[in-house]
Amino acid sequence: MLLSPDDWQALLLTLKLATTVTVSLLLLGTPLAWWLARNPWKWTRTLGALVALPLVLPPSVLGFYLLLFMGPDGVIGKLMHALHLAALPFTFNGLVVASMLYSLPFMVQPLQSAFESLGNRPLEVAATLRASPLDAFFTVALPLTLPGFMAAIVLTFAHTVGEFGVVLMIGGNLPGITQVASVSVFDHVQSLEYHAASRLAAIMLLFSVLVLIPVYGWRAHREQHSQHD
Amino acid sequence: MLLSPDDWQALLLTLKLATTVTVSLLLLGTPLAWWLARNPWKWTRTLGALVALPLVLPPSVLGFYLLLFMGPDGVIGKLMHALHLAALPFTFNGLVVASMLYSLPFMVQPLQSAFESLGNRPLEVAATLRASPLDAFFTVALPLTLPGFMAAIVLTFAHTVGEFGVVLMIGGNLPGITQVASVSVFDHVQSLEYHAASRLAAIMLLFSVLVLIPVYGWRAHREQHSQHD
Amino acid sequence: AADLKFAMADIIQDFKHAHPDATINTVYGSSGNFYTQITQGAPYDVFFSADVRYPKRLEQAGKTASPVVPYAFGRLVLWSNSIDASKMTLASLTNPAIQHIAVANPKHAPYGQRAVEALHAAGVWSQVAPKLVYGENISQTTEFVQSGNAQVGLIALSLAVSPKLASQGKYWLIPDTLHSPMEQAYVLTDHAKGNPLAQQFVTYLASPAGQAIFVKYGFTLPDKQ
Amino acid sequence: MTEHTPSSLIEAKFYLPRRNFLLDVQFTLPAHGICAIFGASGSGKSTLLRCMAGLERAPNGYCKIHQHVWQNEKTWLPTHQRPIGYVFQEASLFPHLTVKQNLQYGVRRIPAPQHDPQHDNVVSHIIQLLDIEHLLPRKPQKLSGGERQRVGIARALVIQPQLLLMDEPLSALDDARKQEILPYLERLRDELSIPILYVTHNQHEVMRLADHILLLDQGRITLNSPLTEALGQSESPFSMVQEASVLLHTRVAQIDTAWQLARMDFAGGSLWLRNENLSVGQSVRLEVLARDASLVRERPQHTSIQNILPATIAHIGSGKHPALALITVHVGDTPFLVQISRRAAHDLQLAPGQNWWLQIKTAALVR
Amino acid sequence: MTEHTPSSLIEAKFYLPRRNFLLDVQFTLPAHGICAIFGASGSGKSTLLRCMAGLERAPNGYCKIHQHVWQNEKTWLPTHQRPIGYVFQEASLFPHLTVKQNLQYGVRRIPAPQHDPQHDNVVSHIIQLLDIEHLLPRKPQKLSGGERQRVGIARALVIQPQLLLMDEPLSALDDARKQEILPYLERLRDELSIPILYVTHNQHEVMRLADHILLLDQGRITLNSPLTEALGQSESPFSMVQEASVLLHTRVAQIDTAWQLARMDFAGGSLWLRNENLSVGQSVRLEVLARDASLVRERPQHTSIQNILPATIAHIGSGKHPALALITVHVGDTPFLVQISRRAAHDLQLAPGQNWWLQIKTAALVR
Ligand SMILES: Nc1ncnc2c1ncn2[C@@H]1O[C@H](COP(=O)(O)OP(=O)(O)OP(=O)(O)O)[C@@H](O)[C@H]1O
Ligand SMILES: Nc1ncnc2c1ncn2[C@@H]1O[C@H](COP(=O)(O)OP(=O)(O)OP(=O)(O)O)[C@@H](O)[C@H]1O
Ligand SMILES: [Mg+2]
Ligand SMILES: [Mg+2]
Repeated sequence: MLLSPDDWQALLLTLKLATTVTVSLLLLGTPLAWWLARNPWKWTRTLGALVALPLVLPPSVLGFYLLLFMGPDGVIGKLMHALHLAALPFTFNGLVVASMLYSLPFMVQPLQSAFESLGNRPLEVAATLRASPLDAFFTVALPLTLPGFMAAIVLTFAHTVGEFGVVLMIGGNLPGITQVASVSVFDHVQSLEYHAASRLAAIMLLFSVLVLIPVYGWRAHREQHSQHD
Repeated sequence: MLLSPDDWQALLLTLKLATTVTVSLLLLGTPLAWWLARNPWKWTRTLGALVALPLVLPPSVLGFYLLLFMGPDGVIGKLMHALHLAALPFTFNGLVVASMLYSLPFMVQPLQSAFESLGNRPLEVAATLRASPLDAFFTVALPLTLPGFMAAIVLTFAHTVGEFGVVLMIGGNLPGITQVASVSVFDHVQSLEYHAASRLAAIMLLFSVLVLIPVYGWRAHREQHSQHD
Repeated sequence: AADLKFAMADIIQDFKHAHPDATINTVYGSSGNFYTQITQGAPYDVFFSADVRYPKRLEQAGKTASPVVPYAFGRLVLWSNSIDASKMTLASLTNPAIQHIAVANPKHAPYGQRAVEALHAAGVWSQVAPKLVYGENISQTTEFVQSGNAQVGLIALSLAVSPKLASQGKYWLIPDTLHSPMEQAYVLTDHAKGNPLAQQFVTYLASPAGQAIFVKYGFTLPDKQ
Repeated sequence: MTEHTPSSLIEAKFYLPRRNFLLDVQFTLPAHGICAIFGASGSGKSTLLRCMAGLERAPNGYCKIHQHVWQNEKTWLPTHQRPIGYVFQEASLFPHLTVKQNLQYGVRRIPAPQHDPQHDNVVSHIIQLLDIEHLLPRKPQKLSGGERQRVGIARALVIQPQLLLMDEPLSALDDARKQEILPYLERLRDELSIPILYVTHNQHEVMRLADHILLLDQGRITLNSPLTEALGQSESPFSMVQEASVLLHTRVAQIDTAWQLARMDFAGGSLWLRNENLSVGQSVRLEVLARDASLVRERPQHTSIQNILPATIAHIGSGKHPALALITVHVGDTPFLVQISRRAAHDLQLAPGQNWWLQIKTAALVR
Repeated sequence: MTEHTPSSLIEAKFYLPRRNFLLDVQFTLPAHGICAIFGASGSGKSTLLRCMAGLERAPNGYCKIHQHVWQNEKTWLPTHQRPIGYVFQEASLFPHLTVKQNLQYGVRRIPAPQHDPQHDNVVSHIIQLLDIEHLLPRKPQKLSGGERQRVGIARALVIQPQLLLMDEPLSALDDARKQEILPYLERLRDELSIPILYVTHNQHEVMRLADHILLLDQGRITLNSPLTEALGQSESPFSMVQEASVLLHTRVAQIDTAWQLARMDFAGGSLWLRNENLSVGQSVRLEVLARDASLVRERPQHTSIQNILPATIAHIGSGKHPALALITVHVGDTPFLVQISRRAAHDLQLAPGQNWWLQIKTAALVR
């Protein structure tokens, strides 16, 4: 085997995390981006810039603040407790929540810009053909903004795979639970185990390519859609 | 003063770095995104996914590899030496190069998707009105893909401000040269100086808002452009 | 090394008293990073590490301008800001009320490695292992405890006695018989060649005034070992 | 299909201010047949159609079709719940779907109870009629302008709407294609009794298709009347914008197969017309342009003009151009308009009550 | 402005295969006046125009205007270097610019040597003519369909191109607006001697504007000839797709101000026409539709028809419909076409050589 069992475990965990975060953000970010792009109030779109603010903080610092908020004395921690939910720090769910917050702009910004360029006409046509707004979203707006979705998915997925500052703080580096591959590579480098680090890094790249290329292949397949006469 | 002189220095350095990186990436990423979006070869667009790959590596690991490449024994280091150029590691220029590599996808992906949705017609019209391709790019394509540019600029700027793993590795945390605000906040947190960390973080957020909102205000001003009849 | 941060701040202050013109910049971070950076020509003059192995590796790589000099031994404590740690022992960590115990990453942080050794030696490893959460370094380990997410942490004595933490919580010193000695060392790098200030600084460290500061922050001096 | 009882009406009222424009209309139309919406560029035709479709929300508006309220103070039926078909002024096909998928898009979404078992036939008939079969697998960006518009029309028709809103559907088409599609629209009107609101700026299309006319001028309705009436009044707003003509409701009385001619009877006489798939007994509307009619005192013996009818001058009016006079004559009870030069009217000393022969060239009658 | 010597030609050759279509044309046209490109939907009209503009790159193609080679084996002039104006089939205004900025876009880019000092007047004249002054500050998405097209036309005109390519520019406009713009296009043609390639499917526009006609059918040229010739041949491909008519080149000989009539002389006779800003001596082209002409043996005395000319039957042909005959008659040397029913031709025993009276209604003559 090229990698230690721990590294394999970390890799699988990474894929699980990145997939969970990307899918969750797709579900959450799409309506948000839609609202930001199409709300008639002139400054709504500017609000969109605010979702990018968490990015401005260094990951581990953001992680630290999240740890405070999610801890037993933090707002979120108390809320979770009041709702009889498990505490988030040092759990996979905590990682998901933290990564979502940090990767949110990578999902929202490209989608927002794609939705802004869409225009009303396609949706109007869909409505005259009996499509409800939701139906029209899926059958018209989504295919027509596919390049934007691809950009959003690629950025979110790749960023979640590579991010480890926030993850480290919230996750506590627990093997099999919160120790993702990015942390493992980092640990290898810190321990001066350069060979192990390079192998894991190479395999992370490979996996990411394997995940991203099919997404893109699908897009290439439909490339002509985005061309106008 | 709210901040120590060192922190102010770091903040200014951050703004300088983020601005330099954003502007350089705008110059570099725009033609790249244009080529990726509009090259007729079907799979070119898929190549676009590859620019996202550096993201997959944890920042400090990427920084580690960059350091090896740029160091005296690395490929780039030797090349720079052969060209009688100053070595990159532990210099501001080194930071710029490293941050550009790491933030490239945030510039390229949103632009690529915006260019893909543009269509040929506006450029054809411009050509019939005597606009050379470059002229048409600036006077037609750019204004029509403004939402994409905004997304790209916001993501790139915010990410460069917040990123510190790569920066720490390549820059070496030299005050006034490579010690940017994100590293300072990190240092404060590491030194358990939470008040100083929070103050600096808050001011970073504020500065970023001040930088990003005007960009967006401009966009809100022109919002009606992206609407079609 | 983050455990040195507070002691070093005092030392530099004193040193500057003696050398008013000297400018000294300190950079704190992980030994692994510094090792890589110094091998790639980073402009650092003196490299302090909580783990003597990193300066030694640097010496092997031929990037040093002096022998590796041990300056202190670090000590490990149990620390908490929510429970009275001074009344605890390692055995109390098995208490079910304690859900998370913060330690530094044993893969590369010396405090983490010694913490694991101590837990083994105390015979509580198998019970507490599932409760461990790993900070990347000793600062993060402390943050886990400070934020209340871990009830107790195994951190550096130098941090526990520092002005930042002394008022926040109490500690119990883990007997140094439970782990191998944590030898800390420094080395002058290639870059220090031709920089007399670097030599002056390390000379000051060995002076009684310098040594007193180490002691104040809970370090054991090499000759006391 | 809804019966067209007199109560089958389209009632609407919209007030929609825009920066440089105000749509302010209130009207009641019969909810059957074709209503032409006619007016200059920028007069608000498209905006009115958009209000009907629910694409534009005019507050305090009102819209009721066949007793179904689509909009009033309390109700707002969103566009996708209105059983309409809409042909946009620009074809607006979905660029990500093939022509076939564009057509299927609406068909798939027809509510089940409205689904007609014969629907597949209808669809393939429409496809054939608009000659788009060979385009089905293509993407819209690979079509010519006229092809796109044909697909746009087909897409609105295949969903079998209860109200068809068409915004200049034929203006991108060549005459031959127009002539091919017009009969189908007539059939839609006659057989399916779908009411159609039809925006056009082509007078021929109005004459050919419309039962009713709504004239718009700067966002206001200047005329709302059955077409026949609008044509009768020589001073109505419609006569001011169109070429003078009358509309005859005729019946095919005889077919001369040798010469491919048909005799069309109307109240007061009959006209010969070239036979184009007519059958005896069929009702046909004929437009007779005033400029195609002429008057002569004595019936000419050897003339190529086949239709010469005895007529009584009823009224002498003026035409749109100062050189022209517009004479109303009666053939039996049926009025005709004759456009002649004022000089001729003067030279011939025309006066109401005189009897003249009305000449109409066979060939000038176009269905 | 370029002289139109006989050598002023547009020569082109394009071969452009597409999945379901092949454009395969080679032609030489006079580089002055208006050349109508006529053909059914999908016949390749827009594609041909795009090749001329350099928007479509047909390999091994050839394109030369006024001795300037735009495309051959070695040369390829990109679109923005071709001195053309292009009106797209869909107006295609820049959505991010106001109407005014859309107009200025091209003006700003006119190469300095081509800049005409009187240009500002030209621009404001064009703006006035197309009645878009009040639209100048608006964004295109706030315009109606017809308004957009008018701006699109203006945008192509204001850059004073040396070749104007117009793709169905008027089809979105109402008749009144068309009538207003047509004279301007005529003036462009006559005064500026800009050659215009004009895609249309409206026969009236062809008659009114074109000097030359290019007929396209499924990507191939089926006719390339001066319009007058194309109309003369009753069996030419053009007569198969259009309504039979003749084009007369006339001169205003007399104006009757009392009756607002004008006498138009042509070789062999004269016709009365209503006077619309005509002045004596002016050359005017008249289209006389075959369906507006009739024949009568004896000259009628009291008739509203003002134009009755002695004519000799030259040829008896058949019309497009089996009920119709198409008679060629000569008035002096000028041929006219008369469309009558075959039954009338038979009943009247028409034969070449006979002398009849040709009747043409004044009012039926439209410029
Ligand atoms: N981009 C394209 N790719 C493939 N085929 C195309 C493309 N554009 C047009 N076609 C096809 O080429 C043929 C000619 O198209 P063109 O647009 O030149 O027709 P046209 O004569 O302008 O018709 P219309 O009067 O309807 O505008 C049509 O059959 C059309 O479907
Ligand atoms: N979205 C809009 N915002 C503001 N004004 C508009 C908008 N759309 C159209 N208008 C204006 O409203 C008026 C009516 O437009 P509308 O499209 O209804 O005209 P129309 O009768 O359909 O004309 P056409 O025959 O040219 O299509 C026009 O003056 C137009 O400029
Ligand atoms: Mg309209
Ligand atoms: Mg076309």
